[in-house]
Amino acid sequence: MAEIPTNLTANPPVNAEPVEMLLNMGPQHPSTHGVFRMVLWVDGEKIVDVEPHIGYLHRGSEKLCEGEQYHQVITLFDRLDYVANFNNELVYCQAVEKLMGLEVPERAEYVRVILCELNRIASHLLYVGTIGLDAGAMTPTMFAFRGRERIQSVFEAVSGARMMHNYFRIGGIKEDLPDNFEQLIAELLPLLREDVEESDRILTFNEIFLTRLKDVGTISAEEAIDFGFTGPCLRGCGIEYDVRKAQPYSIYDRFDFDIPIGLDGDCWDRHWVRVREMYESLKIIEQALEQMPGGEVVSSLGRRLIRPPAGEVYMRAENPRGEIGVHLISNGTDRPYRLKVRPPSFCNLSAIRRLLTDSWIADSVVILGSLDIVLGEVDR
Amino acid sequence: MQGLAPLLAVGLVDVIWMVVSLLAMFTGLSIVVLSLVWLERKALGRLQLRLGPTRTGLFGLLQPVADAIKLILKEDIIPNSSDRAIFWVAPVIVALSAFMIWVTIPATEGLVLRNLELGLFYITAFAVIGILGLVLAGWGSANKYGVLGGLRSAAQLISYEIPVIMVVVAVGMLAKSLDLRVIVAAQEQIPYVALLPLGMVVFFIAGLAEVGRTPFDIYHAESEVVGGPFVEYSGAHWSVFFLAEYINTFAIAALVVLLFLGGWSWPFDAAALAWLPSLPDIAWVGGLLSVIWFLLKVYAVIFVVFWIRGTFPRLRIDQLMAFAWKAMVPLSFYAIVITGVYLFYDWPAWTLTVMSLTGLVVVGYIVYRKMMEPARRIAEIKARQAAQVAERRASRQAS
Amino acid sequence: MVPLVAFQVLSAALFAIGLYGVMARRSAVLIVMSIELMLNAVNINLIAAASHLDGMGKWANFDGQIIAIFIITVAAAEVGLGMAIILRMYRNRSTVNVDEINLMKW
Amino acid sequence: MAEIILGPGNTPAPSLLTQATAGKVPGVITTSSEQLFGMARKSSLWMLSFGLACCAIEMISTYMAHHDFDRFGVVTWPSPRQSDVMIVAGTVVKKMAEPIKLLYEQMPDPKWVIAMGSCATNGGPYYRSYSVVMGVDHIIPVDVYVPGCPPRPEALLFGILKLQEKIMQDAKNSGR
Amino acid sequence: MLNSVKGMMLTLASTFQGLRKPVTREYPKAPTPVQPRFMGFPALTWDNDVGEPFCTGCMVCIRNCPTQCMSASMMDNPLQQEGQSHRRKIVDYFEINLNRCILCGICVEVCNFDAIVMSHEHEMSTYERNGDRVALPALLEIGQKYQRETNWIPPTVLAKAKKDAEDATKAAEEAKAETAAAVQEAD
Amino acid sequence: MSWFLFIILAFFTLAGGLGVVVTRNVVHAALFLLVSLVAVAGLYLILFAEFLALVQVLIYGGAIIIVLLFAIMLTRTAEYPYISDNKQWPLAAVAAAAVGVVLGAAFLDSNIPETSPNSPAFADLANSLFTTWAIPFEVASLVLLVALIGAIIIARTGEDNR
Amino acid sequence: MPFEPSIYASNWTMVALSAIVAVVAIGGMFFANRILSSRRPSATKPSTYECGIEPARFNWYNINLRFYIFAILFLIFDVEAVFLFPWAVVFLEQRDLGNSIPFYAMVLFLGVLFFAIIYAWRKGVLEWQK
Amino acid sequence: MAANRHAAHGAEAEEEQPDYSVLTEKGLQTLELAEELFKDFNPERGLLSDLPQVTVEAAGIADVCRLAKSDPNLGLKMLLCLSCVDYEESFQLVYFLHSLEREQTLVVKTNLPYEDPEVPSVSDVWAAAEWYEREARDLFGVTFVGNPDEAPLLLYEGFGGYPGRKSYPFYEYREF
Ligand code: SF4
Ligand code: SF4
Ligand code: SF4
Repeated sequence: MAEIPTNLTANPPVNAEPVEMLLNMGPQHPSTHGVFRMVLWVDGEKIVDVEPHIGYLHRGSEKLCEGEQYHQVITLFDRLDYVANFNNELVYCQAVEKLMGLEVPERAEYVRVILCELNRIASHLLYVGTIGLDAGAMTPTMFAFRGRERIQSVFEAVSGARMMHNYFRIGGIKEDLPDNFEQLIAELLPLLREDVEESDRILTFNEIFLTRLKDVGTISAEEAIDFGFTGPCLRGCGIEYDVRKAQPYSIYDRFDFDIPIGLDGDCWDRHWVRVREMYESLKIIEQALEQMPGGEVVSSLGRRLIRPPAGEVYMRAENPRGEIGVHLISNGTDRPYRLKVRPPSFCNLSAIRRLLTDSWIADSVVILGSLDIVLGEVDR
Repeated sequence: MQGLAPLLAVGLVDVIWMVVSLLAMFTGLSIVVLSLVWLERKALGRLQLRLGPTRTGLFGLLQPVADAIKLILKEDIIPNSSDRAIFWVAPVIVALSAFMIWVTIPATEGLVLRNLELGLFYITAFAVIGILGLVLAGWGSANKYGVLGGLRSAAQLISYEIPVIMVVVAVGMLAKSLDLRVIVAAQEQIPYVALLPLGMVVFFIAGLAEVGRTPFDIYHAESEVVGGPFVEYSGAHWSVFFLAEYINTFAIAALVVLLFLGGWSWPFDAAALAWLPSLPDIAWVGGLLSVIWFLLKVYAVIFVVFWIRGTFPRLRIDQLMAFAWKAMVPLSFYAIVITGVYLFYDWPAWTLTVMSLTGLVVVGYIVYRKMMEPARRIAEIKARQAAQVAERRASRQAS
Repeated sequence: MVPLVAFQVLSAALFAIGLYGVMARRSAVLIVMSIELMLNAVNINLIAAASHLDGMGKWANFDGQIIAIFIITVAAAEVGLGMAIILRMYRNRSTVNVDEINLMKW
Repeated sequence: MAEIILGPGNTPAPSLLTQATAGKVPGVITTSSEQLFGMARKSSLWMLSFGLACCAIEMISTYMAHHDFDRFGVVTWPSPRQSDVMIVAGTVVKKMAEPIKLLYEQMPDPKWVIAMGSCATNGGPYYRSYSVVMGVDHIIPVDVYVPGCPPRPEALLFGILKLQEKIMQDAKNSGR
Repeated sequence: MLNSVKGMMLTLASTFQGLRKPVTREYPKAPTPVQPRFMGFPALTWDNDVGEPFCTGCMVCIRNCPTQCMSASMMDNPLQQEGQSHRRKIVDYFEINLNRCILCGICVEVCNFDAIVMSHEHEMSTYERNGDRVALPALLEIGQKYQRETNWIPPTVLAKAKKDAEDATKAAEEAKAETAAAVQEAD
Repeated sequence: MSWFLFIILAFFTLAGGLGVVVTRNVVHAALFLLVSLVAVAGLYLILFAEFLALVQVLIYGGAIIIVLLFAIMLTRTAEYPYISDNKQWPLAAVAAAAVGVVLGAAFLDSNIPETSPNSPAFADLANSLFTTWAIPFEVASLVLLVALIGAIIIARTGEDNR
Repeated sequence: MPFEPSIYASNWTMVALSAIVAVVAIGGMFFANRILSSRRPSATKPSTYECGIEPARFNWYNINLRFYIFAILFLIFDVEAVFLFPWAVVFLEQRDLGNSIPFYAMVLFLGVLFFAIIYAWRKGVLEWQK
Repeated sequence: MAANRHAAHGAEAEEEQPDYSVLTEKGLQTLELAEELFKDFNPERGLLSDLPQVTVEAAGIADVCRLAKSDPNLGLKMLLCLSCVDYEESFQLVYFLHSLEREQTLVVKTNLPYEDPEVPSVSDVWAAAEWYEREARDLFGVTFVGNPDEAPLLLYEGFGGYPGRKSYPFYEYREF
């Protein structure tokens, strides 16, 4: 057998690189958080390269906003980052208010802050649930959603909807809090704290969870800034940047709260920052409830058609996922001329290639989970 | 009297009896599987503060039945890129191995199909065949997730097979037999869990991995490889895998009970039962009681399995393999060595317990340290956080 | 009953099949499989002998079985090593085709 | 981009047995067996885990402890091969239309589709968008439309009940 | 290990809790009560005093709806000619495609006649794409149900009453203050 | 009865073996090998060598086939579906047939006095294995060790080359 | 236990039958599925599932060599188990006969194999890092 | 409309100077620094509500950004947002740069012609820019010379037109 001469040119090249496999994850994949899609080049269990694909939820919101009146745009903003609806409404309303130079009644500001912080908790609870699922644990999800459900029922009592509230108005809020709000929130807060604590206890320091997340998906602070990270993802890298503190909007300068930060910028740090943030949000809510004044909640604007003066404005706020920015251009008509949103998860997600390369296939899932993206906002 | 005769000794009537008993076994196992499915969903439900199935039959008891019927009624798709023969054969191999080991697993003294002298060896030998089925399933469906899952399953299952075999050997040494009935009988006095807790822990953990349950369910992890080797299977084929998985879970639980928890032996002897209103002194009553006792133990073990499933996230493949080869295999070696030494030098029983507990604690501590090692920075983070807070407070007070 | 010679003939046939495989196949993996067939033929022979023949001299009647165990052990080692070599070959040459492997150039 | 197929929803195709015995076996037997099958089908609706947009969050809520889809026997499976129901929860974007169609195709028969939310029903708030499919029924046949934006979990549960009714109705009809 | 054990204890505790008191609400048997403000699908209200809808068909809501899911037309009100009603125009035809409605509540906000409410109806699954195109009679029916269930009082009436009451209290206070002043003066 | 069993098992053994050497799909070849080996285990059973039968299933059916499958997956190339025999296959067939015939004839011709099949007790076998055969037993461990080390070295250097 | 041919025969017949019965039962299930299931074949239905995307080129997946080394390890230890099982049953018997060779032989054997693990460990093949 | 042109064409149409007093001291400083730094690129100062703004030539945008990022005084290490505005006669790209240390944002604007808008890519300055640029290319048809990825980001291959532009119509919804 051995004496048969071989014509090597007819054969595959010597030392041919073993071909990598192309693995497609998404748009329908249980752990791509909606319809994100990534194409992984894997070698064995290692990821060699990643090609992210977004746009499977590109609904053209920015364009649609140009066709809606100012008060109708709020409904579209509700649906951008559909886990943090109040926060989205807030930043939009503030942008228009800034454009119009409108003062918001004190009480309305407090109501807004309380609801936004509740929504932040709800959003982080969803995150805890999904990271649990991604890492393979089901029960934390259930615990987390128990808390979410409680928050949502308070939302329902306040705004009439569980998710798409359309409650904030330009210059105030739609109507005052319901009469039993105090009682509701007094019931809610201890339960919520318990839910947060339980989902924290079962997950954060669990050994397996820790080994899965620690030192995975590490990104340095410089790179994170380069990619435009904001929110918990940036704070996980040890940079203390929070719009609520850095450029306080609304009435955030009146509260005493800390900005949790991580150290290494890995998945676990991001997780930890979020978990701590929930406690901080609870703190803010408690303070806000204490300080809340009475009075009107709708500004003098009333039900008039909103026609801001021509001009341009950029408003930013801290969403659960990071800094959201609204670049609003008005030409004096009743519809925005151009509305551009700076979605936090868009920037956070754009680093996915850098984060995933050279990690395990199994890590891709937790890394993606720890970025906590919401596709509605990424794709708009 | 050796020679041709014995092979002819199995007459037609015997064969028919055997077939009947095997069919009974099959039915029994199917019912067990249904009960397990129900139990799993209910237990997980309660664990997660919800109800689990309630609307199909009383307490949702018919839920697994409905699932089973529906699966049979489901279209069975064979993907056209798959290797048809392998795609067909794989579930059969898995189910075959799952079913065949039950030939020799006794439910009580008399309730066993055939008692093999080499029982434990037989079980290990046929359990290995099942691994093949999973690899072939992944391979045959020619799906990337499937291949990935198949490979993961192979790597995982073969790695955890070693500790299982070793611990089984250790138990065989203690009982001086590979016959499961003898092993149970040897535990009349003390169940082996008291002698060899190490063995029980290793066997249970490796057993979890063998049946691919959380935290070792990486080969069919939904969030990663969307079902792994089973991704392309539908309808009846898929339900065969499902069946096999649950039969295997049950088998592992049963083996834990048989090897370490004293099987069907009661913790108290017959005299303790004397207070009962004069039990009819018939053999089958005692048998029935011991079967019930056995089943109770098995279901308790299975509940622990579900409980673990409800608590833990899953590991990553490299961590899993490292755990198998760096913790489980050395531990199982250690189990054999200490058992051997204990038996050979006739040391008192408690020495074995102490030795095995020592091993367990040492390795457990090392693993704990290793796993918590990345958390070393957590304290640092907290300190940094506190410093920052203090600083901010100070600056605020200053201003 | 089945006489010894039946097993022996069977083993001869299996051996021949394995031999054919070794000679005719081009894929190294398949050659290893064929070698396994040949080893099995030998084992059949050994065990049949152990079972049909009484012990002779210092040989106990089950020594055939013990030798078979050792053969299986060696076969396992052989597969492990052989496959490793084949893999190495594949990594270098991108083929497992023995005809195309010029060992001299390796 | 998507051609319009307006289907009457999905009805299970008759099995070989029903085809073979059509008319030969008393209707009572076929009807009752079909009803049994219908009952099994309706109480074991496994769902393709698949969420598109905001509605998906409410769908997940429906799975969770407060509403507990598991009570109805609804569980999720990640692969279409093992699922019976596809809940299209969210906005169907043109880019996503092809994958949805393919996933639907890959589900084994009998299968059902629930369009959850106004987006999946007819475009909802995005009815003027250039990139949204105005209703998932442009691509695949839909059995039950659950209105709302997003529908409350109760509304989705109600949709499941409606689907169960439909399955039983189909079973009755096919037995005849 | 330690934290794992803690986690297992937590789940065990929750098992017992789950056995005793699961958080699940058994939907068809015991549906979750909706909050009073809950915004279900919009419906039209019925003026019980006069026996006609509040809606005049003025199309304000239709123009403001972000999804354009409503349509309506108005007609002269026959009852007004009979002198029973103060509305000169009344709705003739009204349709909402509830499948499209996104429950935003803008229509309610902009309506000047208290004619439209967000009812508590939310379970409206259908088998057809346009199965929830609801026309006037059905809308009124839903609205009436809502009115019955919540003892609905038109918000303007409510606001007016509130204002009146406030005025009254203010007047009373003033009067009181005056009397007090008078008393003081008298002192 | 035992002839019947023997014929069935022999059939599977040979058919599996033939499958291994003629099939074009390597994975199918592995499956055929599995069939053949399990049938051989059956043959051991009718020879009363139950321990050996189980060893056969454990080692061959389980471990070796898995290793083979792994190797196949590691080396799967585009050529596999078209894998063919080399050109001298008729020659090989003739040679193999000749060897088979000669061996068979030799066996048929031999005249060893045989007893009826008997079985050693498992314990006897075990005792003998660890007393009489203790040295080969130790050597076996060394063989295994060497195989492992060799495999690791070979496979790892192969990896470094990439 | 003395060798009892009839028990032996019935034991292994049972084992063989169990395989046959299992295959038949599974086959019956497949058959029932075949005739009872509702089928609606279509051209795209059997296409390979890949998260809703048409499967991309399928270069055969070359698995990591790690997997292979684990397979070898498994093979070696499996073979070892073959020796362990008989030993487990008899070494005490031999000790009682005054022969401690089996015990020490096995200790040596285990030692050698444990060395194998240590070797693999030191070589880093258990680490999975590239 | 007039207002837009006003904003778009900056100083030429500008009648009254914006009121720089809304800027904080830091903001004013930033503005001056930036003007100084970008003096090769015809900077025009301006104001975006309360943020300092500099308008530069399109061709120099990449260099401007590089300068802005590397300059230790400005330290604008972060690209917050890149938005593209269609003024129907021209496009305007608005870069929001942010410095974390100084907690100060600077807006850099550049105008592009409506026909064949082309601008150097800043994706090698900030990694974040890559996706923003691809998005702007998808929606507005602006070409970014040097952006490594050619594939559409939000839209799919074969989508006709640039939906972000004002000239792209809304979808005409028809109920069916
Ligand atoms: S129907 Fe509403 S909630 Fe549902 S996906 Fe559409 S916009 Fe989101
Ligand atoms: S509901 Fe109100 S706004 Fe709408 S048409 Fe009727 S009266 Fe006008
Ligand atoms: S609630 Fe909103 S979407 Fe629904 S009809 Fe009223 S305005 Fe239209």
